[in-house]
Formats: sequence, structure tokens, C-alpha cells
Amino acid sequence: MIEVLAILILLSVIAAIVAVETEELLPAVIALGAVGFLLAIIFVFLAAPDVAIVQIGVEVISLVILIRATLGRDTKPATPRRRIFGTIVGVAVVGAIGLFGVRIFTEFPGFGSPVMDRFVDAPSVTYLLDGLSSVGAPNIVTAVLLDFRAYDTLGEATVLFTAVLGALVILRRKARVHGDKEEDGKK
Amino acid sequence: MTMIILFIALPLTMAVVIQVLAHQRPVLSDWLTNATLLTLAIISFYSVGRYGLYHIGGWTTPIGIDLRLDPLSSLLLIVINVVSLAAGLYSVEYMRSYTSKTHFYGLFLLLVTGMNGVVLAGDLFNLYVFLEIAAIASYALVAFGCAHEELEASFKYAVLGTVSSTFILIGITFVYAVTGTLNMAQIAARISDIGMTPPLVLAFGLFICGFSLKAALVPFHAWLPDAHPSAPAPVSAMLSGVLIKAIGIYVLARLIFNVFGVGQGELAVLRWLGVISMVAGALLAAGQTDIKRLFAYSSISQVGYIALGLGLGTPLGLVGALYHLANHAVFKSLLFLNAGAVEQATGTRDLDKLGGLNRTLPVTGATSLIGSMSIAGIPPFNGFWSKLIIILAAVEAGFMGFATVAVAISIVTLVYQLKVQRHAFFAAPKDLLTTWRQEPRLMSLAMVVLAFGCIALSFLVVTGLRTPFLINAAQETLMRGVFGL
Amino acid sequence: MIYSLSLLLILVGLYGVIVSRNTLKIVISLVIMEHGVHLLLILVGYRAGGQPPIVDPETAMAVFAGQAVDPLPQALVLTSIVIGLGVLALLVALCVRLYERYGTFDVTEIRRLRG
Amino acid sequence: MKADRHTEGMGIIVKTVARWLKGFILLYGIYLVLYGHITPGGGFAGGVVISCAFILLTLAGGENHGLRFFPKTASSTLDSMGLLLFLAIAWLGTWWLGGAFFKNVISTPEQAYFTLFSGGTIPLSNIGLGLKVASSLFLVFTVLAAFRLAMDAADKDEDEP
Repeated sequence: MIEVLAILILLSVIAAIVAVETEELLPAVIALGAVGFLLAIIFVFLAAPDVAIVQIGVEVISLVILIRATLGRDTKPATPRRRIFGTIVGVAVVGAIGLFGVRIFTEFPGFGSPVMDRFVDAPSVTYLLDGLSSVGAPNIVTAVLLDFRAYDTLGEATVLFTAVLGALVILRRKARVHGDKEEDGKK
Repeated sequence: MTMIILFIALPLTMAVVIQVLAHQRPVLSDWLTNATLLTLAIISFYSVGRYGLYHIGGWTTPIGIDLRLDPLSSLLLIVINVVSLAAGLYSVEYMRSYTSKTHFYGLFLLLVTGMNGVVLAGDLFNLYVFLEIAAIASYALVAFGCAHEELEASFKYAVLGTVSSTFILIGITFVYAVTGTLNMAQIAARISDIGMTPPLVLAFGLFICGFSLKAALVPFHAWLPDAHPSAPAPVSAMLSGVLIKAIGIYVLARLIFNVFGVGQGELAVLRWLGVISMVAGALLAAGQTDIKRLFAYSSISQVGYIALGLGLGTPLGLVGALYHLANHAVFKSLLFLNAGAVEQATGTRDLDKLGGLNRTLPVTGATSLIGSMSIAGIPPFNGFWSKLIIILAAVEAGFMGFATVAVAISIVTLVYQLKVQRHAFFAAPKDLLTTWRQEPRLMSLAMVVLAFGCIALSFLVVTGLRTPFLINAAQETLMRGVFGL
Repeated sequence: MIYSLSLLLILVGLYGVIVSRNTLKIVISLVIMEHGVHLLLILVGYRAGGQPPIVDPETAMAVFAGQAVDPLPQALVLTSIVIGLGVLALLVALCVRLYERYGTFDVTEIRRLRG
Repeated sequence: MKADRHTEGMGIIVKTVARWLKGFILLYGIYLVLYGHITPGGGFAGGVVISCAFILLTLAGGENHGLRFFPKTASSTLDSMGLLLFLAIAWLGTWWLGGAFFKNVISTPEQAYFTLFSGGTIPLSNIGLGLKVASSLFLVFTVLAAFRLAMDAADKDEDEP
């Protein structure tokens, strides 16, 4: 079970590296799709069906949005030579955080033993034990989402509402009443 | 205590109602927005000196989410809602030169909802969700004019903001993996039992990076000098005056003092962040010619003062920091509103081209004089008192070096503020065609309200009127230490 | 060991954000970072050989609570995935608008501000 | 008008397949929303799948066809209505005696546990949430598509002299 998980996560890491490294946009978006769908399969292995369904749906929509944005707009890489300085800084920062993170994970509670076993008064224990009796919904995740922590879901629905309003505002054609300070045309 | 929930539910419901109703009568959205902001301001004054714990959904503490009201959050609520009321009044006329005003009001109310939600949150993940609401609303509001600079500034701000939110989410994952709960009071209790194990130290480091990017402390300030000048004036007043405090400094103070427990290491980090931001912000501000960009850099240095005050950890230091937080919110938003009025009247923000605006814009001139005096720290005004308290606290806590740096920086602040006054308002009037016959009423009303706020705040110390909510807010944050369960 | 792999996914995203010069590539790296964090959150709540947290009529409550996976991280990830989608929609809108203004996605050519 | 319908959007095969499939995708989305509290699914998953159905139709049938049967104003009001329904359920909680903001006011009797009407206000909030997520995601897609249409139109009249 653990090996299958490790292979799947490794595959998604490789797909992520491909997404970051390719020059053109369309292969990068397709590699991103690969990462997303692999993640949905991993969630099924990790016994999280709700999250897997939402992950697939959201992945489809983000691919559609990204491909709409990149279709036919592939720019020729203006500065083909790789910026050596930028890559070194990037690798250094990422390497430092990585080493420190791996050392931290040795202190971490082991994989496969969730934190709710160690604390009796952890909220998850109450969710599991009397989720059905106090809320009446067998699907505990939806019970948590819509009753125990419904305020989070209200906040989240507002986030989506704000993001859509923001996209509407940014993509409207005429922003100022008497034309922009400088020309509002193409360049 | 159902009043607490009104702070979030009322602006949110109004934002949605405005989107539905206002398509027919846009004037309705002006009235609805300002009525909501007025009621919020009144409720925030009503909440002074009250303690409250509101269980959402009727669930007891660790199971459900609860909202927590204590003097520190009521201080922040007053600051947020008063400045947003002034900005709301200001934008009734300022936003006439932009299209789709109803969307602007929707995003503005959602920004207020997000900040109120963060200040009242008693649950760590809930704080993250409302932080995202405020952040996304501010990304869209910065890019409201869709001009070249605004889009680019908003993109840079959005990318850096998303990276910092991801760091905060990783921090929350580590805290949950070690303590097993998300309720801040219970986390504080668990941490005081377990002590700071390595995963918690990494989580704390991630929080420091994430929230100091939201508070624009120096190593993470790159987005602020572009985002604030290019945003419309009421938005940059809200961003500079209130947003970087409500979702940056407040959360850092709450985490350090109430959740992770006060340790000398954490305070030293905060002190050094504060001092570096103070110095870098002031020096960069001195060299600017664009009014709004100058004020943006001066925001970074003033937030550095607040971080230094908090980092001292002594009761006097906290009093100075919170007093300066309230002062800076009022006079920085006043200065940004003045800059907006100047820009709309003369069409330019460049100091070299401006001159002699005192005669053409009397109200803006007078209020910006008050604002500049108080930010520069001239004795009778409120800026002087709060900086004085911070410097005294630094001396009392034994950090002579920081105290001298603070004094030097306040002199540099004085220099560049006088530069703005001299160039824009008192110099010989250049042949600037002002498009206004006379200043719009509501915009001047907003500026007068904030100027009155500056003067009222300076009376807090002068008349020895140690108002309850300011002093015991500082004591409560420090002395209580772990959250009062 | 599994945790470090998911951390690797986050770091690849972070690396992408630092290095790429194309605005859409930055957005893609941000999405990869979000995916990594969601994976880490679900891994934290996993129980070896655990069941999905959905009650079926046969098993008794105590037995179910002993076998089921932790539902709280799943609820958090559900919320965070849709937040990530909202941010993605906003960022893509900004990129499309920037492309319309500057005619390119390349960050170096968009450099009009002296940030 | 007839000719315009055929030239736009993708080929005939894609359009007919899309027309057949849209019923099943919509049905699956509505199932996820309604049965969200019994089987895996819920407001989010159902809303996303429903908006996928609409997006498929707009992609297959071309933007003008899509915008005609689901104009922008309709989806933005539907978006706000969904959130208002969710807020109304929350406010309902405070109205009860001793209630709190999101109190689940309808308690489920013992025997109704695994039926459709269990879970008190959860099915209602699921419907409100599904409505909101579906219409707001579709709104984002139409706004991006409409923007692209305007850009292509701008390019077209730029090319001719």
C-alpha cells in the first residue's frame, strides 16, 4: 500500500518538474493536468473519496480556463539562454528549505497514525463518534463541512464569490469613464 | 452576544444584496454601502471593553468554530470600521471616474468582511479563510483601474500573496499534526504542555514569513510600493491604513503573545524585523517624487515602529505599539485620501509638477497639514505621543541602539513629510488647470472626519484620559499569555 | 518518507515560482504548490488501512470510529481546493489582461514598475 | 442564422456527442448535490460537475450559442441567489430560541438516518452551495470567453485597413 502511494507521488513530482521546466505553455498545462489527476488517484488510495471527486472536477475546470488563456498565444521565448543566476538562487532556497523540512519530518508523528488517536478530546474523535447522532448525516465530511464547521464553508463560498467578482472587474473592457490617463489601446 | 456575528454577516449579506439589487438603481448601492459601514462603526464603538465568546452553530469550543471578542480585537474593530466608513464616504464621489461602481462596493464590503473575520477569528483555519477573502478582494481592488501599472502591480501582489498564504497553510498543517486541534485557545494550552518541538518551530517560522509578507515588513515588502500607489485612493487608504495591520501585525501579535507563548527568540525576530523595516522604509521614502509611492514607503517604516514596539515585550512597549497602530491607521489613510483628491484635481501625482494647492484645495490642504504634522511627530499631534512611548519603552527595556535609531528615523520622517507639504501645498502655484470648481462635499467630509480622528486620538494622552480599551488591550495581550479559556 | 515526497512536490512549485519568467508558468507553479499542500494535509490525517469516514448502517459506532480516517483534514482540503480555484481564476484573468496590454506573457518585458 | 450555427463551435460530431452527454453529466451533478450527505459528494462536487456540463455545451456550440441560452446577468444573479440562500439558512439558525448563527435547526429522527431527508438543514445548504458554485464557475468561464471574443474582434478590425 505504501509503495503504491510512493510511486504515485513520485510520478506526480516528475510531472510537476516537467510542468515547470518546459518552455512552451501548452505542454506545461498538460503536465499540470497530469499532476492534478494523479493527485485525485492518490486521494482515492488515501480513503478520501469526497476530496477526489472535487479534485477531478476542479482540475478539469482549471485546465479549461488555463487552455483558454494559452491557446494560440504561445510566445517565442524572448531570452532563450537560461538565467544562470536565477536558477542557482532558486535551487539554493529550495534546497535549504528541503533539507530543513526533511529533518523536521523525522520528528513528525509517524505516517498512518492520525493525531486524533493521541488526544482524547480532539474534535475529530467527536466528529466520528457522534457525527451521525448529533447531525444525522452519514457522510461525516459533509457533516463537518456543513454543520460542525459551516462557518468555514460560508467563508469559502465568499472567497469564490469574491474571486468571480474580481475576475469580472479585471476583465471588463472600459475601466474609466473619460478614458485612461494614457491611451487605453493595445500596447 | 449576538452582536459579534453582525460584524461579518452584515457586510457580507449587504455585498451580495448590492450585487443583486443595484443593477437597476446604482444610487441605491451608494446608500446601502454607507449605511452598512455606519452601523458597523457604531457597533464597533459599542463593543469596547466587552469580552465575548460566540459559539457558531451552538457547538462547544473544540468541536465548532467560535468567535472571540477581547479588548485587543475591539481596538482593531474600531480602527477598521472607522477608516472604512471614511473611505466609503470618500469613494461615493471619487469612484465616479471609474465604471461598474456596484462591483467596487461589493469588493469593498467583502474586504471589510474579511478583515472583521480575521480580527474576530478564534480558530486558526478560519482565520486563514477570512484572510484569503480580504486578500483576494484587495488583489481585485488594486487592479480596479485596469491601467498598465495597476494590472502589473496587482499581479505581483497576487503572486506574493498566494505564496505567503500557502506558507501559512503549511504552518497550519504542522500545528494540526502536532496538537490535533484548530481552536487557538486549545492550541495554546497544548503548546504550553508539549513545549516548542521542532515541527512547531518550523510552523512558527512559516507563520512569521507568511504574516510579515502580509504586513509588508522589509524582507517581504516588495509588493507594497507598487500596489498601493496604483490602487484607487480609497482602496490604498484601506490597504495602507488598515489591511497590513489587521491581517499582518494583529495576527503576529496574537500568535506570539497568545498562541505560541512569549519567548525571547520570537520577540528578537519581531524587533529586528521592525527596525530593518523602519530604516529601509524611511530612507526609500525620502527619495520619492510620486506622492502615493512616498506614502507607501513611509507606511513600511511606520509599521516597523509598531513591530519594534510589539517586539519589546514590555507593557509600555505594547501600549506604544497599539497606540501607534491606531494613530497610523488614521493619519496614513488621511494622507492617501488627500493624495487622491490632489490627483483627481490636478491629474498628476508628481511633486515637481505640483504647487500652491492651498488656495485651490483649501480643505485638502488643511487636512493634509494635520496629517503630515501627526505622522512627522510634531508635539501636539498624536504621532508624537505614540513614537515617544515606543522610544521610552525601548530605553526602559534597555535597547539604547533601537531607541536612537527610532529617534533618527522620526527625524527623517519629518524631513520627507515637510518636503511633501512644501512642494504640493505651499510652493509658488504652477499653472495647473484644476478640473474641479470646488472640492466635492463628501470627499472633504471624509477627510475632515479623519483629521478630527487624529486630533481626538492625541487627546488620549494629553488629558490623561487613559481610555480603557487601549490600555487593558495591551495588558490583556501580554499578561494573559495563553488564551483566557 | 512519504511526507518528504509531498514536501518535494511543494518545493518544485516554489522553485517554479522563483525561476520562471513567463506569467502563466508562475501561475502553474503556484497551482503545483497548492496541490502539494493539499497532499500533505490529507497524508497527515491518514490511518494505516483506514476506511473513508462515511458511516454504513452495519458497523457499530465505536468500531467505525476506530477504523475511519480523520475527517477534519478532508474538510479543510475541500475548502482549500476551491479557494485555490478562485485564486487561479483571478490570476488567469490578470494574465490575459496583461497579455492584451503588453502583447506578451514574459515578465521581463512587462517590467514597467521599478518595484 | 442557420448557417451561423453550423460554422461556429466545433465539428458536428462533437456537437451531437455533447448534446447527448449533457443530460447524463447534469444528472450526475444533481445526484451529487442532493445525495451529498449520504454518499461521497456534496455542494462543491455537485456544483463543479454541473458547471462542467454547461461549459461543455458552450465549448461545443461556440461562445455566442453558449451566451445566448445562459447570459452573463442570469448566471451572476443565480450566483448571488445561491449565496443568499446559504446565508438565509445561517440566519435561520439565530432566529430559533437560544439559537446561534449556523445552528442546525431541524433535528433528524432516528429512523430517517440513511434516507434523503436526513441531516436537518444540510440538504438545503447543499443545494444553495451547488447552485452558487455551478453558476460562479460558469460565470468565470463566460467572462473569459467573452473577453477572448472581444480580443479576436479587435484583432479582426485591426487587420483590415
